[in-house]
Amino acid sequence: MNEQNQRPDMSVTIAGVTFKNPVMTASGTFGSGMEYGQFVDLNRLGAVVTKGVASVPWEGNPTPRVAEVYGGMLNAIGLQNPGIDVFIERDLAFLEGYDTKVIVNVCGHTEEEYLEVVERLAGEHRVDMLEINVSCPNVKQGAIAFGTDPATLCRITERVKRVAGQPVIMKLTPNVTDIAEMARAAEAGGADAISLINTLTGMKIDVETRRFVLANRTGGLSGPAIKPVAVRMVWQASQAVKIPVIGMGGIASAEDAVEFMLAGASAVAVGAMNFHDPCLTERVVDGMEAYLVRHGIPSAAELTGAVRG
Amino acid sequence: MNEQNQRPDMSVTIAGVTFKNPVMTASGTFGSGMEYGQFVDLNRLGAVVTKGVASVPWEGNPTPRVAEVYGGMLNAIGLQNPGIDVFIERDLAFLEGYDTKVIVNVCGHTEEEYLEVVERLAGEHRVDMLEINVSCPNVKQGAIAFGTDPATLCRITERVKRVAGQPVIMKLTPNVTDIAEMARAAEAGGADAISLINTLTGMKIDVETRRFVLANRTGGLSGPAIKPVAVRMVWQASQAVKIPVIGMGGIASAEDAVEFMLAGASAVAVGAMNFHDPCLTERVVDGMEAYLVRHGIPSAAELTGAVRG
Amino acid sequence: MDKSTATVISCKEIAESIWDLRLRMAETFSGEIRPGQFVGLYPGSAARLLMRPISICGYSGGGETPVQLRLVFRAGGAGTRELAGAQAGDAMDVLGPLGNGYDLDRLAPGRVLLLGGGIGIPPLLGLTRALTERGAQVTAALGYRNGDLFLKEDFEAAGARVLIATEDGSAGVRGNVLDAVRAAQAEADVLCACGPLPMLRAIKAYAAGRPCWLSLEERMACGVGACLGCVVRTRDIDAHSRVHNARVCTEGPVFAAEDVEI
Amino acid sequence: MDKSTATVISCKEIAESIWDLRLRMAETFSGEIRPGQFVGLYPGSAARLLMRPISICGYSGGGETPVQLRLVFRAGGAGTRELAGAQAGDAMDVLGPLGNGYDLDRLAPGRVLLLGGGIGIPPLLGLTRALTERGAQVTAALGYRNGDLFLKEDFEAAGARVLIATEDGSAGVRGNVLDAVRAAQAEADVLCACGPLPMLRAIKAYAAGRPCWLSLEERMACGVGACLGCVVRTRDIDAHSRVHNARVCTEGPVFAAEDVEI
Ligand SMILES: Cc1cc2nc3c(=O)[nH]c(=O)nc-3n(C[C@H](O)[C@H](O)[C@H](O)COP(=O)(O)OP(=O)(O)OC[C@H]3O[C@@H](n4cnc5c(N)ncnc54)[C@H](O)[C@@H]3O)c2cc1C
Ligand SMILES: Cc1cc2nc3c(=O)[nH]c(=O)nc-3n(C[C@H](O)[C@H](O)[C@H](O)COP(=O)(O)OP(=O)(O)OC[C@H]3O[C@@H](n4cnc5c(N)ncnc54)[C@H](O)[C@@H]3O)c2cc1C
Ligand SMILES: Cc1cc2nc3c(=O)[nH]c(=O)nc-3n(C[C@H](O)[C@H](O)[C@H](O)COP(=O)(O)O)c2cc1C
Ligand SMILES: Cc1cc2nc3c(=O)[nH]c(=O)nc-3n(C[C@H](O)[C@H](O)[C@H](O)COP(=O)(O)O)c2cc1C
Ligand code: FES
Ligand code: FES
Repeated sequence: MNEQNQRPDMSVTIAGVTFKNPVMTASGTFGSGMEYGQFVDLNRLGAVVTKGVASVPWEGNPTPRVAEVYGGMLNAIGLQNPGIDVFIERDLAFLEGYDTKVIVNVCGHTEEEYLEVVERLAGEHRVDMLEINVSCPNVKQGAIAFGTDPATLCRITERVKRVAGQPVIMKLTPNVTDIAEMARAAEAGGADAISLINTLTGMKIDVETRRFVLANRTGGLSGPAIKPVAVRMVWQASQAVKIPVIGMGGIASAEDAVEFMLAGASAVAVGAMNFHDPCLTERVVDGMEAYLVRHGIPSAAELTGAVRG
Repeated sequence: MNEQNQRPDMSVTIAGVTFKNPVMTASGTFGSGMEYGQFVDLNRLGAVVTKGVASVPWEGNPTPRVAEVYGGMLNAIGLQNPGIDVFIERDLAFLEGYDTKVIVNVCGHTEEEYLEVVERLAGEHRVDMLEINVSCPNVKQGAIAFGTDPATLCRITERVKRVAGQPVIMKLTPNVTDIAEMARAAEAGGADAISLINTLTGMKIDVETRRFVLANRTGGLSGPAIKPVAVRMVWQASQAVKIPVIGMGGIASAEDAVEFMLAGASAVAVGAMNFHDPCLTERVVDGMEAYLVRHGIPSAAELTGAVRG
Repeated sequence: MDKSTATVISCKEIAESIWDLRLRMAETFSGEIRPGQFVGLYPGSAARLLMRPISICGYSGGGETPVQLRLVFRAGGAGTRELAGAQAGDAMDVLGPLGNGYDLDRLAPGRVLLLGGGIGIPPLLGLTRALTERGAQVTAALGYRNGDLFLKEDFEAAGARVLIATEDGSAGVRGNVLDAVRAAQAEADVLCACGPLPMLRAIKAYAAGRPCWLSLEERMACGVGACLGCVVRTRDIDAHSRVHNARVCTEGPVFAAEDVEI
Repeated sequence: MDKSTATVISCKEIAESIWDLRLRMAETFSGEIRPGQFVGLYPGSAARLLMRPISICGYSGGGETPVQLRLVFRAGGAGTRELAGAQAGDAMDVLGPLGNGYDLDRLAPGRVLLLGGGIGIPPLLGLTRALTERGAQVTAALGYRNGDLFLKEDFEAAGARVLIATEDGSAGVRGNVLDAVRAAQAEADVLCACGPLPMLRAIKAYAAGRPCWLSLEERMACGVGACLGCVVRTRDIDAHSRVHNARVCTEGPVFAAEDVEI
């Protein structure tokens, strides 16, 4: 058949933005792309999603900030970042050189801080979308409340949308009773898309020293260990809303990425497993294309929600 | 030192019931002990916690009911059980022959069904404690609401306590925004203890067939993959209440069991990893004793909450 | 029954993706072994914690001499592919023997028709041996995808009359095992079958009242009857579960065809 | 820098729990290798996904001939114990070379005092070689727990004057490296130290204004500067992070003592 000899169409479109393929980087696991540029050709990725950036530089948490756990890791970086000015001057300028979409992940201690960053980015042509991290478990002053209360989530979404110059993705935390309700709240607030999952809150205690392994005591769990929870939530969220869903949580292979697409994601992000295999993002792109060819599926977009009863 | 030459005191007391050691079996992973009697000496366990039992026999879910995932498994057994009559006649009679505590796990579709089972067991001297499973993610008709709404949880706890002949453990689901709030609700309702975590809701999709792997679509995630979430929740819950906490979720070794105790548990339960190593419970007992000896700690009870800042 | 660590004697690919694994069992691997029983093989990867149920294809030893098992399996998914990588001398964790196995007294002597499809073929080999030893007249109808007729000679050596069906017609009758049985007009007093579900359904219908034993597969977690993961729907209320569900790992994997709703 | 698959040449225990691993690197393991740099070794277990940072103790080859690395590490936790089980011929995934390493031009020639404590000793061996080759006068003060003086002869062979301190006094001076340095009245223009934090703090104080370089350890996830897991508090605002934090894996692991708050 002629169609099967053609290369599948890997592109996907989310909120009017067309990505050359559905494979993105998960915020905070890929810097601004710079550090992984030596391992993968950034031009081959659907998007680079940057580390969360705030209005001013943040120190983050004391160390130890990371811990290994069975099939994954805990992190309590505490959103260290150089602040929006340096980010624009340096990181955004670096990404200027690449033919990939740029999604900037935004964090803040207060709603005003979020809005400040979003406003500053409004005129930046190099920014294709914004991802609002309302779900970081390591920020104590309020951010966790944004992510777990539907009314607050809806309100901050509305406020962000009012000042945003780019389409807005609300990034949801999995540490909630009802993810569908949170997805609907983001949609009601006008979000153009949602992404999930952020990390599950976890803890590790060293039984020899009888101390918390992380200085912050709790940290965010990520990696293959969380994939079944993430797939379930992506499925529930995508059933609950009409806006597109970007799925992530433990992706370690092209097959994992396909699983998220089948569950309802329009695109996917590779996170902690970049640390295990720094070339993973590119391998996922290649593997997903090979999957489409093997199954005679003409386009990646057709995978979205294609799981059968 | 003389103390260190003595064998440590492994016993723990919860709600007036003294267990010879803190190692229990997690409900649903050990039948009624019968099936594992060939692998471990049941007399060596702190308690056998039985598979959930309802007022009448339940068929459970269609198959496939189990799926393997990275570092764990999903189950959607759907609480198949032979009903309380057969349970008393057969399973309880079997346990009569053993010198271990018996905790009966109770399930129901409605509050009345729970109460019926609890009442039937009130006069059974072989039952040392009840564990009320208000958290099974596979029962759709209401049970999940018990487990995720504090007011409902408090009310069912009160009602169970009114008819119970034995101390009552409320078993909490991890699929909530605020585990501390749920722990407090159980305590407010008069629970003698709480146990956690039950399984995290997850999903697996077979990318080759593009179908849900479980007939029930979603299932409960258990095994080492969930341990960091479980330890965190045990810590948060034990900080929030004064009643004892029984910890579980991914225990695969004596060190894991100790980690739960340090986080705040007064006892622990071994679940899915029994399937990986049918002798695990006994190994955990031995390993925990060896740990106490190695660290010169005179009693297991001293581990509870002994993590240092 | 126990979980014990066996030693790999050999592991060879005998047809495409079909592996023949020989194990020397630990002394603690004990209990009577019956054809139709299975073992649980644990892949070594820490990502894969559940055992893979694999039927006992052949066995020897016992008593004084260590038990040796022959297991023939398809390396399909990640776990079985990992198991297929076993090298002579490697350690392998094994749970078993598991399940009920065939009740030989109800089968032999007499004319027994064994029907195996694909990876359902291996378990019938041990059964063939046991039956011919007991004077039964065994016809083994074996259904393959193509001309790669693994274990065929073993069945002949064990004393069975062998009928072959292949999907692509490259050997024997083109079609399935029942096509081969009909072509040969093979007669039987009792049937035993192992293979994919559609084949088992067809055989159940074909048996038409004759005693017919089916070896079933289901996803398993514990393998010992504790988790209730592996049930099959039963006609009657099951004595253990008290519902219309029997555990494949414990009450099975061998069931009387009329007892199960498949 | 790359993640590539090396081949194990040998892995031997040279002192209690101290292993000497030799690797033949893949061709893609490229880039200048400098003393003080490290690599990330990935344990094979699927339960352990993060690399173990291990300093380069020695290296050879490059250009036409394949690079060989010598890594000496303590098998303490589960991951390093797993790595210690490597057999000749095994494949091992390695990320690197990572980190900045020592700036040799700022050290040699001159009188360089190297101070290594415990498992902080191995990284100084490669440095010793590089420095003596450049005409520096190297004194290596090595602190051990007991008389099990691993690598001591290698330092001597590399041209260092070796001072020994042991905690139990079974060899050299009883005490720590600084006790040995004081006892020998060793003089130096510049100091380089690697070892536990309390030792590094003491050395920073002892250096008293002389140039002093410290090799730091911190928990790492990515090893390449992306995750911000491995930071150390800095005196000044860091050029990359724009806060008082520098990444040990990228700006380090070698820092000027006065630049870091330890
Ligand atoms: C009683 C019994 C006897 C069996 N005997 C044989 C045999 O002799 N030779 C043979 O090749 N196969 C046999 N099977 C099937 C064999 O167990 C599966 O092919 C194998 O478990 C698949 O594992 P995997 O690692 O390839 O697949 P994965 O996809 O990695 O498996 C994931 C999970 O699903 C389970 N699973 C997948 N397919 C099956 C299946 N068909 N049946 C049960 N569990 C499954 C696995 O055990 C594992 O827990 C038997 C199954 C049962 C229940
Ligand atoms: C730049 C650098 C160079 C190093 N060089 C050497 C060396 O040459 N020889 C040597 O023996 N050790 C060295 N270490 C320490 C070594 O990395 C740890 O001992 C090792 O990672 C512990 O792993 P594990 O599997 O034994 O412990 P586990 O407890 O299983 O480790 C769990 C996690 O914690 C991390 N971790 C535990 N201890 C440390 C530590 N001290 N530093 C950093 N991460 C840790 C592990 O990498 C892993 O991610 C170095 C560390 C760093 C940062
Ligand atoms: C080290 C680390 C840092 C992270 N930083 C951020 C962040 O700044 N903003 C954010 O929205 N998510 C952050 N995350 C969450 C990831 O983007 C992702 O949602 C999560 O890790 C689940 O995906 P994974 O399992 O593939 O890692 C971080 C995760 C890790 C591991
Ligand atoms: C197969 C299976 C069946 C279970 N059945 C029950 C049950 O009947 N009642 C209950 O309260 N919990 C049940 N659970 C949950 C466990 O008791 C335990 O809370 C959970 O699995 C986490 O522990 P683990 O990770 O050690 O398995 C079941 C778990 C599994 C794996
Ligand atoms: S596999 Fe657990 S009951 Fe059969
Ligand atoms: S380990 Fe990730 S920044 Fe250093």
